[in-house]
Amino acid sequence: MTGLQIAFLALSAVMLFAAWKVVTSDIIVHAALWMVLSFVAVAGIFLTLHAEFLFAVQLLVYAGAITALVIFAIMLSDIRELRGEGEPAGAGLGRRVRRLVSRRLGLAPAAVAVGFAAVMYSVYRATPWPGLPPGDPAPSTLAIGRELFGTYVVPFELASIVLLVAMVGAIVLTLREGGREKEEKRP
Amino acid sequence: MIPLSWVLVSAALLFGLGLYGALARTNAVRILIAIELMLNAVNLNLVGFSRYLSPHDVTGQVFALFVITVAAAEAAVGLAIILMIVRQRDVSDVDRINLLKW
Amino acid sequence: MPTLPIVGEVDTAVLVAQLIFLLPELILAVTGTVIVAISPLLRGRERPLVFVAATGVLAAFAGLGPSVGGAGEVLARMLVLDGTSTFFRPVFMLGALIVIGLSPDYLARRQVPAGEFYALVLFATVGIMLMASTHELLMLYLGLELASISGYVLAGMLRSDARSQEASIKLFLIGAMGSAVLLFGLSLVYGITGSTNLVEIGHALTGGAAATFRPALLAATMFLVAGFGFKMAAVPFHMYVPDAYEGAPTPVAAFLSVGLEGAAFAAAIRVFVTGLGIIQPNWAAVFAVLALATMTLGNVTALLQQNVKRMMAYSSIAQAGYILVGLAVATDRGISAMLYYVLAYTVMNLGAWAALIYLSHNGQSEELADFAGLGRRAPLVAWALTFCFLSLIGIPPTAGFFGKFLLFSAAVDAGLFWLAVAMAVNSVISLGYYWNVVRAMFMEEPATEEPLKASPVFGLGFTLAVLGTLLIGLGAAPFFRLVSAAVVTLP
Amino acid sequence: MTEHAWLIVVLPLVSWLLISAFGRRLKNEGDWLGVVTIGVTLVLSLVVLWEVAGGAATRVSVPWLVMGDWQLDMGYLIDPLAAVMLVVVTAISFLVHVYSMGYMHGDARYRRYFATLSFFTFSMLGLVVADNLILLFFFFELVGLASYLLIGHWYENLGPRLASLKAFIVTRIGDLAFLVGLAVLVLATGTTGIPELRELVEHHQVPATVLTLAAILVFGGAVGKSAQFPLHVWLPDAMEGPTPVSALIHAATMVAAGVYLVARSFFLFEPSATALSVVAVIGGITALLGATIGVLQTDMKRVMAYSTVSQLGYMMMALGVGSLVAGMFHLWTHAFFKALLFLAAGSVMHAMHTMEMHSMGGLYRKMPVTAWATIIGGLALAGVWPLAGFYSKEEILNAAFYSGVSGAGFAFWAGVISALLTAFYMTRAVILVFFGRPRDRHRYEHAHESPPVMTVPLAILMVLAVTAGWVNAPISHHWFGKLLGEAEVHLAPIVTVLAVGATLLGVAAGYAIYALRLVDRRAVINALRPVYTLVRNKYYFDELYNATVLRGSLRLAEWAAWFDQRVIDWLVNAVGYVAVKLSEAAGKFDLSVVDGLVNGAAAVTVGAGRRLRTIQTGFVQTYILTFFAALVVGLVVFQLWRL
Repeated sequence: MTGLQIAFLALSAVMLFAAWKVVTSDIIVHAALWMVLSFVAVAGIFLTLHAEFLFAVQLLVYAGAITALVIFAIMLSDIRELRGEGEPAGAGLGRRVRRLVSRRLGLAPAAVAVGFAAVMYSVYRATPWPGLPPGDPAPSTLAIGRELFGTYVVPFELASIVLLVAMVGAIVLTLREGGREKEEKRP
Repeated sequence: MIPLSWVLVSAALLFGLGLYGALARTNAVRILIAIELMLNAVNLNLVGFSRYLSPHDVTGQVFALFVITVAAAEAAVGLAIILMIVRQRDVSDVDRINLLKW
Repeated sequence: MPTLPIVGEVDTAVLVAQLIFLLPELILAVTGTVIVAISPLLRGRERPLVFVAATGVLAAFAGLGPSVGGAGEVLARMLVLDGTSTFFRPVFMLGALIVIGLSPDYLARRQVPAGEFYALVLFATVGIMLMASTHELLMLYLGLELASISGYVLAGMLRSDARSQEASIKLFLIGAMGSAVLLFGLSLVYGITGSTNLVEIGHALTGGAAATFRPALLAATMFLVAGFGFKMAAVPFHMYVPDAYEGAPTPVAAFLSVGLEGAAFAAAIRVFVTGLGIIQPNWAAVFAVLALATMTLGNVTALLQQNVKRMMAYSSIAQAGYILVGLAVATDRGISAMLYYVLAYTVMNLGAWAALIYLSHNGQSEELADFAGLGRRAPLVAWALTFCFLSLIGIPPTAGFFGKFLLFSAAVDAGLFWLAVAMAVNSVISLGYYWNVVRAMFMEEPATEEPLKASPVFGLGFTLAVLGTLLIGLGAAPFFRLVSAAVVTLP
Repeated sequence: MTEHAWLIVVLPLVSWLLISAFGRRLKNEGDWLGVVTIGVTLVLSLVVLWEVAGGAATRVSVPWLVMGDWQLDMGYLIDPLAAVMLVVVTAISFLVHVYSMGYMHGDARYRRYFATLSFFTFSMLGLVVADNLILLFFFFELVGLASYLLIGHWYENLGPRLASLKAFIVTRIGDLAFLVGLAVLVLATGTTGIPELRELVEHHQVPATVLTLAAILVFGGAVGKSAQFPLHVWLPDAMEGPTPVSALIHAATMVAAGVYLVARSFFLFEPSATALSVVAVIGGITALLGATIGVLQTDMKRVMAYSTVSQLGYMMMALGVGSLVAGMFHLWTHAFFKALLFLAAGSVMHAMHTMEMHSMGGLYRKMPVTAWATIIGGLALAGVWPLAGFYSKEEILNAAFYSGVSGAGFAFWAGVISALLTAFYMTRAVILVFFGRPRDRHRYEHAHESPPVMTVPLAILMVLAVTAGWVNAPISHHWFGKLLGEAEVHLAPIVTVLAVGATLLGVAAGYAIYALRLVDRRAVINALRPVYTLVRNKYYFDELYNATVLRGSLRLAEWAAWFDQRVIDWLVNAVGYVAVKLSEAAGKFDLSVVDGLVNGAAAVTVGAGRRLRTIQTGFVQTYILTFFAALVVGLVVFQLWRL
């Protein structure tokens, strides 16, 4: 087993564990923090796959920006969840069991999720995936830059419209009541 | 070298976890986080394939880049929607948002 | 610095020259941006923006000029000019134009920020137009997201209305999930074929990849079916649709039901027929099952609705079921019938929604009781709505009749006899709930005799939809030629 | 003229558009426009018939819709069959138009009525001349739509509303069969042109089984439109429409469309003994069914309605036993005397404002023209020599007598018995309404003869009801039959004896019971109590359909709702629900109570009975769960498929 493989497995384990904690932790802020760890691990995996540029983007956008957004939203939203009151409480093992079978954390979600993973695993097992192609991977940053402003310049511009829409949307939805409306009613 | 199937399987597991999170938790912010996990799984797929198709092919990485961009936009809109609801109804649990049914 | 082999090096000059083919989308996007920029300056006097938006769409129609007759992939293979895109781009613009015309009264009454509304409709239109005119998965995804994100925001635009909020969050959560599933499928397709261009994907698959990677390919296909099924409102991926349409502002629901659904069908044609044509038996079978489930469940459930807006949501599910027959058949005739039906559906469905918008901006809700006596209070609207319903049921000589007839005969032709019969039976079922509304309009006493009002712009939009339903039906011949030319053939 | 026959179809269309658009500004709301237009088409139709009788025939077909290798033509085919039908439709429609000017005078939607009448005529004429089955189907649907509008003309009342919907839906069920039959034909032959199909069938290019299947399915369409058993239930209810409309529907348009469809596609039936038998037997059953129910109706219009059902059965029977001529001939004669009967009934309605025969009586003195119209129409219907009905009925019975089709024997006896019953109930109706002592003094005092605009059409129809049969009698050398291509006529004396005997017996029985009161009505009813109840309740068909079809579809919907709500929710909640229940049994409040309250309130708002119609839970997560469950199931199925 090479060092790269070990690194991959370790990162993968961290990523999945963090994701598990994201789903199961009772306090939503904890979940958000676990999410950061999961994203960082994903970034690490990108590095093992020689995607340095994406590594950086993943850290900046996901682990940075999106996390900040999420935490921001949590702070602005449900105070009860911060204290862990949003989910059914209990103690010890009993709490865990209860949570697994409570109204929404039912068996059906688990069954669907496990079913999904199992099917995908069998699919991947049954598919003869190619090995690593010969040749050293080129540094990807330059190549991505060229592609982005060459072949993919139209999608690049399109993405900017998507961001514009998101901005307009976020503003229009969260503009405080009484801001614009009141102004409109003023003679 | 890392076998491609390792990448794919861990991506599938991550997707599955995200799926479980989306189904099992009722808080809208958590569902959003779970969706982000799923998108990360997709990115793992894309980057992994990109690496294994050809040493020079970066299409998958470019695709992943766009997925990240869109995910950020989506998260912004999603959080704005959640915020809007929380402000006016003081709930963020989706199982309490069910005026519309039948 | 070592010289690096760059994949897909493009000539900038060519790229710039080819931007002319993107003119309609550019005009729409620029119009949207301008509206966003100037609407804060108008301070509540946003009504004139409807003319800006409509002018933008009309200019975009004109901008189609250079693209007409063009063939092949342009703009570094990001845009494809062929019959299908020539067909769909104006259809979607027509839909957007009608929606814009129907909206101003509603927006004013319900205090929806009009500037943002028009801008988002225009942006979403850019998205759905690009979805229908690209072979590039990345463009497809971006177009879809552009339309979807605009849709999430649009649905929530009645900010203080709990139902609108709910529609928005449901649309968002499930939509984001649908996108994730679609993306997962796209990533697998990319991994299997090494390309994100549908033509290349088709070549790679016929070149042996389909056999080698069959398990993964089948899984990817299922992901794509689910992802597109979600956007098409196909059962069982439909469950968000009634809630989202009922809660969303009515013009938005109208737009989503024709724009997003239509674009999903357009994109699905490209992905499945051009890209995954080699495993046609597999996906066609799934679509056949989905078609049956979708039309039956949509119609049967619509029978029970008391809220007409919700009924229309189920009706659009049912209509999606009919359209799916085209994919289930997947012959040239099936696909062209499907295209024709999407066109017919756009106008007739918008015509039906227009009546709902009309009631709504007159301060009424959309319960069945609100339709009582509409035949007396607003005879023109009532008759137009009846006509659109006849079309949705499939009574000649409306557009809907020819659409159903074409799908029906395509299914028969392909040997899917059971599906054809199911379609016919379903059209009889649908009679029940449409008739409910017609009966209320003409045969029940109105609560008040007070006549209802509408602005001329609304009248124009409505007329466009109803005339379209009539013309596309009666003068079907040129439209038939159009869709025959637009067919994407199976390899 | 024949080559310009399209004018006949287009004129009513123009009239419809003009009345709809400008009627408000025209004199008398444009009624004269409709009358004049239909009058012109009547003249044109007569010219066409004249020319066709002289050997002219034409077919014009132009490509209409072309899509790839597929093409739909639009064209018209004028042959003797179409020419005869054109005359029937335009003549009846013209008289109904004239009569309506009096009958509908002062109606709130007078203009709409005349516009729709034009539209109805247009649809029917289009159907008649259509040269391919798809176009024919197209007009078939339009006829249904138009009759829906007309039956529901007085939509303020519940009766017309329900009746119009019933007509629309029931006939659409038949249309469904027709459509599927069309699909079979297209699949097997690749064409829908009537002459082309005939060519193919005559050259044995179509497999026999396909032909039988297609014929039976097409017949399904006719069963719906022509109110044949078991889809006859809509026709009597269609009485709720204005009486002139009933006359039009019963005589020349709606119900004739089904018979005409079978006649038009008769070449499909001819080679198939099975298809013919089906038609003959269904026709026989319908004839008996209509006649028996007609005997016990007390509403004058309903008597007429069931007599139409019965007579339509006759026509189908005639076609089923292989005689196109007999069927069309009866359609022809029936059109005149049935229109006469309905318009006369309308005249009575106009005077009495009721249709209940037990509150009439003695009207002969007040309304002699109407009385004579009913008497002549009744005699023609009963088949008394030398009135129209005699010739066509005799022709049918002869055809059945000589036919080799299995089921023809049944059809023959059904025909004879129906003849007896028909004579009986017509005698009964005439006596109850026009003779004896007035039973409702008040109404009787106010009764008066109708204005000339109504009585003149009656007079014209009276003449036609007497003479219409002569076109296929020895006196005209069987002109009608020869026109439609019948070689020679066999007439068995025994058949004539039986038919005349049955008719006379019927009349005599009716006269004995209702005029001379030789037999006590009650005694007969008591003796036959079970049969009486069964027939009085119209064999419980409506109840049967309510219990099965209506209930069934409601069940289906409820089941879908139940599935969505229960099963899916159950999947999510199953275990959790138990846990919640257990934990909260000791808790402060029971979630289910809250749930119950919320649901209860909702149930109240949407009305009782909607409880089970809850389609979706409203919970996002159940939606997501369904989505992914379907995805996973799909993935598994796909992978299994691969193996």
